[in-house]
Amino acid sequence: MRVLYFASLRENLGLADESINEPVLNVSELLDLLAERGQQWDEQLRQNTRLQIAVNQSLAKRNTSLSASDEVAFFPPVTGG
Amino acid sequence: MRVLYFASLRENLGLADESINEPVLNVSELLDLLAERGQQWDEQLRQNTRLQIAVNQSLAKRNTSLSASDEVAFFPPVTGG
Amino acid sequence: MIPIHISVQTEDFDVNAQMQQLRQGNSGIGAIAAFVGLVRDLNEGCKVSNMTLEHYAGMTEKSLADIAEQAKMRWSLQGISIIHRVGELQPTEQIVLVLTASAHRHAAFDAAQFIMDYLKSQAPFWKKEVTPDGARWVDARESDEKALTRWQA
Amino acid sequence: MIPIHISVQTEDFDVNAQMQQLRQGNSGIGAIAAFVGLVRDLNEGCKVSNMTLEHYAGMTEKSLADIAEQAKMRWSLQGISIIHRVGELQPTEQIVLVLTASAHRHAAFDAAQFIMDYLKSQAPFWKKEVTPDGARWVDARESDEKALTRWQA
Repeated sequence: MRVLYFASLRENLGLADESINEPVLNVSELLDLLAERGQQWDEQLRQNTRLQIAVNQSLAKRNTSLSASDEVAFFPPVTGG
Repeated sequence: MRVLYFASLRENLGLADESINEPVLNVSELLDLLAERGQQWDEQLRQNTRLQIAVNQSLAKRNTSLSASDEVAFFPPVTGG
Repeated sequence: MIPIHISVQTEDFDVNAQMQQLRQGNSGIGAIAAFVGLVRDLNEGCKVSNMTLEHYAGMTEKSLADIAEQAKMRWSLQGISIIHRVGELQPTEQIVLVLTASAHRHAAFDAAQFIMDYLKSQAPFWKKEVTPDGARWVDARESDEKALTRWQA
Repeated sequence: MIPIHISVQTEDFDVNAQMQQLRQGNSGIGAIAAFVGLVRDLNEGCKVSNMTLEHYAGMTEKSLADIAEQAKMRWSLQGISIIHRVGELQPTEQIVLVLTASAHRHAAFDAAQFIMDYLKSQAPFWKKEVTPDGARWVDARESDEKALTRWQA
């Protein structure tokens, strides 16, 4: 699946997008997987209580299920308008 | 004092403005005076529960006091905007 | 002192130009709410071919200035414009413009709505429509009277 | 079917032209509410020299279209336009435009406010400001989250 990072997350993780091939059942499992990369990833994503999630460009939650063709995005609270 | 009539009142009474020289203490007394002119005046003004009143270009009530130099206006509910 | 612009006029108005005038030299404005009222070609089920707006000259300007002043007291605003046309108007023509400028959107939105609600029930304008059945004075809507209650709580 | 116009763009927009487009050929519109968001030169006590608006291309359009669709379901509207700019913007520049057209004013006002409230807390745009202390991501305001509750009662 494709994973995207925006705004401060993109900057702090030093990554805008990547492909994840490991099978994960839902967003929570994807976050567990990414958190294994180190403290920065754990703090910015898994432990981040204000983390916003979109799956296939719709707002989603940690228990939203995922499949291999999904597009998942992580970002901070939005500030447009 | 100067008395003005607007919109449907102006049309139904056939008068846009006039001078009243009789002394009246408040709007109610002015309405009593005008109602003596006949049924049309009584109905359009004194008996009109939706009658709007302005004294010196500010919204007023039947108990608002009047003096000789005042400008009094009678009109139906407003419909601008 | 914030700019307050009030005008009762027969001429049409230009929304862009009015917005520009309101913003002129003020880079602290983050939000402008606007309302434009238009002549509809249908009212209460009747075709309207044109309309005449009568007003109480002098009191209209006073009344609009007073409403703007109340809005200024209630919200943190950086500018207010109210333009209301009078005379003969055709369907689709602009009748009224309200602009409110503020740092943030809620003040701008609330103030614009407050001004329209008070204008609708207190400013001395009257509409007379021409329909296929002849000319008629537009009836005041009870809902306009009720709209004020939300500001009086 | 009412016209719904959504655009995410780097170019500026013209309020008059957008209003004209929304009204085109519809003489049943009696009310247009508009909101324009502008870049302020001051935010949370800091001078802002310019700002960059990042967005999630694709999801922004989808999110705005979805918000417009919800507004259409809740109110009797005759047209909706939402334009949001992205890229680099200077103080006093226009950021966002929301237009809502209806027969009567309350639907237009409420829908415009609803759209702005949802846009502010759900559409994936992020502001980064340049201040004398360097660049910083703008913090989301808690009040924007709270603003949604009035529509969820």
